[in-house]
Formats: sequence, C-alpha cells, structure tokens
Amino acid sequence: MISSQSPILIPMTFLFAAMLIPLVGAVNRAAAHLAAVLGSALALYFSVIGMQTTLAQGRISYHIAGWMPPIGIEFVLDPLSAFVCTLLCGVTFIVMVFGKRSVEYEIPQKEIAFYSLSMLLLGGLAGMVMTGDLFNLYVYLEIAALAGYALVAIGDKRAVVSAFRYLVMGTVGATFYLLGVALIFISTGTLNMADIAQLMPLVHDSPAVIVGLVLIVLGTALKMALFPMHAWLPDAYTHASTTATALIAPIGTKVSAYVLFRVLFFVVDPDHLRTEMLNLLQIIGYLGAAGIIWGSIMAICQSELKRMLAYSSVAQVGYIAVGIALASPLGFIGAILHALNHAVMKCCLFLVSGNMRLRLGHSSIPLMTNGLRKSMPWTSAAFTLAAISMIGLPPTAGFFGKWYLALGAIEQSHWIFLTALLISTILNVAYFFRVMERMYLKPQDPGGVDYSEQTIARSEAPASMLIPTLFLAISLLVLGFANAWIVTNLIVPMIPGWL
Amino acid sequence: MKTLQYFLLLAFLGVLIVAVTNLPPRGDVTSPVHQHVNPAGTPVAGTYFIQHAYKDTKTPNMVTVILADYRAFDTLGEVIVVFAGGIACFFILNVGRRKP
Amino acid sequence: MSTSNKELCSKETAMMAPTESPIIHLASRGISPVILLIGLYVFFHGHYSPGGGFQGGVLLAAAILLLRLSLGTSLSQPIMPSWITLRLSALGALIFAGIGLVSILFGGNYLDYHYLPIPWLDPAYLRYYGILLVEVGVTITVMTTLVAIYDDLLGC
Amino acid sequence: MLEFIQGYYAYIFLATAFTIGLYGMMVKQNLMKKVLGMSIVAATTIMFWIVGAYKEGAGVTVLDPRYGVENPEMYLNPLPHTLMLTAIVVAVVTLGVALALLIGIYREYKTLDEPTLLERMK
Repeated sequence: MISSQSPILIPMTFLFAAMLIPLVGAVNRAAAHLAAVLGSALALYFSVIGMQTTLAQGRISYHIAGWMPPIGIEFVLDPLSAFVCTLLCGVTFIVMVFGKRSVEYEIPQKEIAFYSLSMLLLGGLAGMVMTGDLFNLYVYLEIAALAGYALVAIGDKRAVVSAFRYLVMGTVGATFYLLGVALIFISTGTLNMADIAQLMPLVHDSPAVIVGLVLIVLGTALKMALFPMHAWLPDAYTHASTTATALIAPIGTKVSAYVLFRVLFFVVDPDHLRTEMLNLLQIIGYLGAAGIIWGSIMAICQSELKRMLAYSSVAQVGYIAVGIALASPLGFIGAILHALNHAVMKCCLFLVSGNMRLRLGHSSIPLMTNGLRKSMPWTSAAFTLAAISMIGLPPTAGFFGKWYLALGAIEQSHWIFLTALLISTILNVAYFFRVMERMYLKPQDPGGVDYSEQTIARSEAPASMLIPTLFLAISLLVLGFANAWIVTNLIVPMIPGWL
Repeated sequence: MKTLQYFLLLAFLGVLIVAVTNLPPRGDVTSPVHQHVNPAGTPVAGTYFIQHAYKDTKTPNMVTVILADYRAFDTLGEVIVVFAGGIACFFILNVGRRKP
Repeated sequence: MSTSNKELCSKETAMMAPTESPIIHLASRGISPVILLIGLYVFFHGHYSPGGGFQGGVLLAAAILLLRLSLGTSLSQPIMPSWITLRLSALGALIFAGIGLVSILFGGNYLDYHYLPIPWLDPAYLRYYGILLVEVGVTITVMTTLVAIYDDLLGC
Repeated sequence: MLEFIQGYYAYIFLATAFTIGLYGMMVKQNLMKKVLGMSIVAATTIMFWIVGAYKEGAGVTVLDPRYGVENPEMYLNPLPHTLMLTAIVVAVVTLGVALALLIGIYREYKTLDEPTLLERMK
C-alpha cells in the first residue's frame, strides 16, 4: 500500500508534522524537535520506497481524490521527481538532526514556530516536485515561499530587511508564474501538464502561449536566482540563521530549477523547443554563464564566510542553467548530477559555518587563524573536503557534474559555456584556498609566533552538530566513487525520450 | 537607471498587450476553455464540472464542489498557506506574551 | 530587536485600549452576534449558494475582530483568547488533512470521500458530507488565523 | 474595430494595471508603496483569470432547475472562479506577512523610506 501511495505521502508527512508540532510543542517544548526529526525520517523512508517503485515500474500517476487527471489533480512519480524528492528528504533529515543545538543558540524561544515553518517549507517543496498540475504547483510554491520568508526574517539585525526584499522578489516571481499559467490556460483550456504537452503542437505558434511560457520561465528564474535576478539571494542567506540557510540554500533553488526542467523538457513540445524556442534556451544558458563568472568574482570579494557561500550559490545555479541550455543527454546528466552534488556540498559548508558560529561566535574570514585547525580539527577537515569538491578535483563528487557539463559543451561546440566552466574553476580555487590558507597556515598574531608548538584548547562542536557535518563530507567521497552507478541507474532513466 | 526601468516597464507592457490580444476574445463561447472535448480527446475540466457536479455530489453549487472535492488538494494547500501565514507572523513578531 | 519589542509591548498602545465612546461599545456588542450568525449561515449554506468555508470563516473572524477593535485586546479575550488561536488553526488544517488520511486507511486515494467509513450513505451523499466536514476545518483555520495575524500585528 | 474593443478592452486594461503595479514595486522608494504595488499586481492577476471564465449570456455557477445540466452554455466556467478563491487567500496571507515584516523593519530602524533605511543599516 505504501508504494502505491508514496507520491502523496512524501509531502503530506512534512505537512502533518508541521501541523502537529504546535500542538505537541504546547505540551512539551523538546518534543517539537523530535517530531521534526521523525517527520523527515519518515518522509525519507517513503521517498526511498517511491524511488524503488518508480525504478521498477516506470512513471506512476497518482489521482488525488480518485478523479482522472484532466478533471482532478495528478501527482507524478517518475525517476526525476523521485530522485529530487529523495535528495530533498535526505538533506532535510541531516539538517534537522544538526538543528537542535544551533537553533537553541541562534534563535532562542522560537523553536516551535521554527520547526513548524521548516516542515512547511519542505512540504511545499516536496509538493512542487511531485505535482503534475500547473496551478497546484503555484499553491505549493506559495507555501514554500511564505515559510521561506519567515525563516529568513529571523537572524541578525538586518535579516528583516533582506526578508522583505526576498518577499517582494518572490511575490513578483510567483505572480509572473500565475499570469503565465493564466495565458496558457486560456489558450488551451487545461491545467494538467501531460494534457498541455499533448495540446502544445496545436497552439505553439500563438504569441499568447509563447509569452506565457516566457513568464513562467521568468518567474521560476527569479525564484531560482538566475544571474540578473539574483539580488535577493546573498542578503537573504547571509543574515538568516544557520539552520534556515542550510535548509533553503541547498534545496530551495534546486527545486525551482527542477520546475524549469519540468516545464521546458516535459511540457513544451520537443520539436518546438528544438527549433523556435531554442533562443529562450540560449538566453537561459548565457545568463547562467554570466552568473557563473559574476558569482565567482563576487565570492572572492567577500569577507564573511556565509556571504561568500551565498555568492557561490549564484554561480552554482548558473551551472544548472547551462546544463538546461545544452538540451542534450550529457547536459541533462550534468545538470542533475551537479544539483545533487551541490546540494550536499553547500549543505556541508553551511553546517561548517554554523559550527564556527556556535564555537567562535562569528564566521568572518579575516578573523580566522590557524588556531582553528587546532581547536576544531574535524570541522576544518570537513570544510577542506567540501571545498575541494566545490573546486572540482577528481576523487570528490563535484568533479563529475562539471565533467559531464564540459563534455556536453564540447559535444555541441558551445565554447562560451566551456570557457565559463573553466574560468570558474580557477576562481573557485581562488576563493576557497583563501579560506583554507587562513585556516591552516596563518599564524594567530602578526608577530609570526608558531602556535603549532603550543596547546590550544580543543573546542570542537557538539556531537549532534559534528556528526551530520562529517557525514555529509564523507558522503561527498562516496558520491564521487559511486557516480557511474548513479548516472546509469538513476539519472539515465529520467532523461525524456526525445532528448 | 530610472530611464532604464521605465523603458523595461513599457517594453513589458507592449509584450503583454501583444500576448493578450492573441487570446480568444472575452466572452467567446467557442474558446478552448469552454469546449466539451479538447482536440487531444480529453474532456475539458470546466464543462465536465458543470455537467457532473450535481450528479456526483448532490450539491448545486459547482464552485463548492470543485473547491472541496474535484480539486480538494488545492484547497488543502490553501488552508496550509493560511496556517503558514499565521505561523510566519507569529515567528516574525513574537513577543512572548501568549501564555495561557 | 527583542528588547525594543518588549518595551513596545509592555505598555498598552492606543490600538489595544478600549474605545471611549459608549455608542461604539453598544453598537459593536449588538452587531457582533449578528455577524457571527451570518457567518454560520454563509458557511452552512455554501452547498446551495455562494459561500462556504472561507467566506464563513472570514465573517466569523470579522465578528471577533469587531470586538477586538471596540472593547480592546484584553476585554475581548474571553471570546477567543490569544494563546489558543494558532493551535486551533493547526487543528483545523489537521481536520482537513486527517479526512484525507482516513480515506487512505479505508483503501481509497487521498481525499477520496467515497471511502469514508459511513456505510449507510450512498456515494453521492458521502461526498456531500465529506465536503461539509472538510469545510469545517477550513472555517476553523481561516477564522483563527485572521484573529492571530491581527493580534500579532498589534504586538501581543 | 468595435468588436476588437469589446473583446479585448478588459485584457488590455488589466495588462496596463499589472504594469502599474510593477512600476510601484520597482520604482517607488517607500516600502509601504511597494506593498501596495504588490497588492495591485495580485488583484490584477486574479481579475485576469476571472475575465477568462466569462461567457456571453451565462449565469452564476449554481445549478438552476430551469436550465438543468444539459446546457453548459448557461453557466459561467466555474474552474477559474474556484482557482481564484485560492489565489485570493494566498494574496491576503502574503499581504499579512509583508505587513508583519514592515512592522519588524519599523521597530528596528524607525523608518520605511528606502534611502533612509539604507543609510541607517550601515
């Protein structure tokens, strides 16, 4: 029964947890965290089962309330959505385990509302991933967005202002999306994605449909922080609390990118996409390439670790956009693999910054010294591993996503994209080695006293925070070694047939 | 900078007007939304709802039927949006006086 | 932020105090039950005329907010205490989602009222009462959340 | 020409209003005005769907015994109306959260004017 119901159970587990947490938390405050961890573990279990089912049986269409798709709402469990859901639930589970101490430290007295909101965020994102209906996607997008605004709003002093900017940009994106859906709905008369895909060849030359698609892509790109529309992202990520950032940064933008995949590769008519809409794909690709360079350059200039990571996120979203623009199997594999790797790497790096904030009280790069490697050896090691993976050195996972993207670019002779990929690798080296140099080599005071002789007190982060960080760091190596298996068994089945 | 913004807005308005004037005109009974069957052969939701709502649920108000039965999951999402808004306002403005 | 908040909140702001005018007091106390009644009518008559959970819930919230505005925050606590609003809101959403879960447990798809365990009703009326049950949850959530947001915006 | 105006005046009006709302969000300096622009944009989008549901000569979507269900032309399209009930609630809740954030900003910085705010944030 679970395997046939798993498409609905994944988002609903999160949402049930969100609704139960205020009721449970009224009785016992500590139970709220437990409920959040249990909810995300259960959702992870359901998504793994859903993944097994869809790999064995192919695409599963779930009819909510028992009505056939164009009449009722359809949930779609295919390899792509199952993969993204498993990624989302896995990252959530780890962050939720990590969250207990960090939330107590950074946002005291607000734990219950925080856990409830983070479950709402994840429920909304999982609903976005699963749904096969354009309007239902809007509703779940708004759940995720509202929870996201609130999570970003509590942090340091400036967090409220950045949350307001995020809200304005996010609302513009959502409204563009809704207007685009309206144009497509009035032209075709249906909201179901599979249905629209069938009707697309009949209406694809209508300007209304084209503008509708452009508006949907624009709204999604705003949510995904594609290059010229990324202005809200660095502020929002910097000022929010660590746990909130570690939830939103790896997953939020990925799910928006997933919506772009869904709409462009599964709703738009493929022939049409190959010929007339190619310009749209090209524009997305060039914006992505510009974002890669811009994000990397801005990351070099930052002095705050979280802000640097936020700008690096802008760059990484660019990689996914380039993969979409290539519109070839290699580009598709590269984009999905990079989305997976980046979610794990970025989550690990944000957790490291949370560990530093807990023990040092700051995460500012100029204040770091080689005392760090003495006092927090495991955290530094996790940071190093994740940074190597971000740069893209071979045994780690980060290399393989970039490798497939570069292969795809070479295959189609897109030299601009290839140049952007190569330049960004060098820039990545620049900004990550700057941190690592301080962490391992810089003496604690300008006099040049060698502290390696002296004893510095070990003040490693508590186990509940350290173990998730190390787990993510090690899983980067595992993902790197298992990448061939992942590509052949998980990613190749999800490539649409016409690609 | 301001000039650029005005220019962008005007361009956006132009694109939007081109798009909407290519839609079926307002009130046109033959537009795709009001058909019985799509060219692809699937039923069109709006007309299906009008014809089957009373038979399926014995409820004359079609909007209620769609809201709470055919597309109940949208409504569930909407209720959760309301709940999320409540929790979000509480989280942002919480001053700790809500003790029983 | 927290210290300035507490200062702002410790003294009653003008919005939270009762109004001075006896006319407004009397009128709001008279009108509020009528609005409650209209809200209930709109909610229960949603099957036959424009109305339903959201509209009914908003009207019920309006009745409570009228008392909040005229009597002040503290005097209007008995009709809907501040601390209960968000919990009731969660409960309303839970009623809606729980009905969906019940139909899964009895063998149907999510939210398929056909599978609700009320054996003596025929399917069309099962859906009729399923819609009614769901709307109860919607009403509770909308009513309490609107009151909760008003209380939050005032600061307490 | 007259037919064109009759068929499209609502759409063109809504497109203009949408752009005006966007103008408020992009150009205006006061945060409250940005929220007002947001409200205009949301309301316009809702109206856009409702206009798409209109049928010449049709009535409200409550079953009328005089017409029965055999003549769908006698009823407006109920689907966009239902969807927009959802969108209205979403817009209202977003407005509530935006106002909550504005109150938070005002408590912190005692201003809602963007240049002043940027100055005080330094």
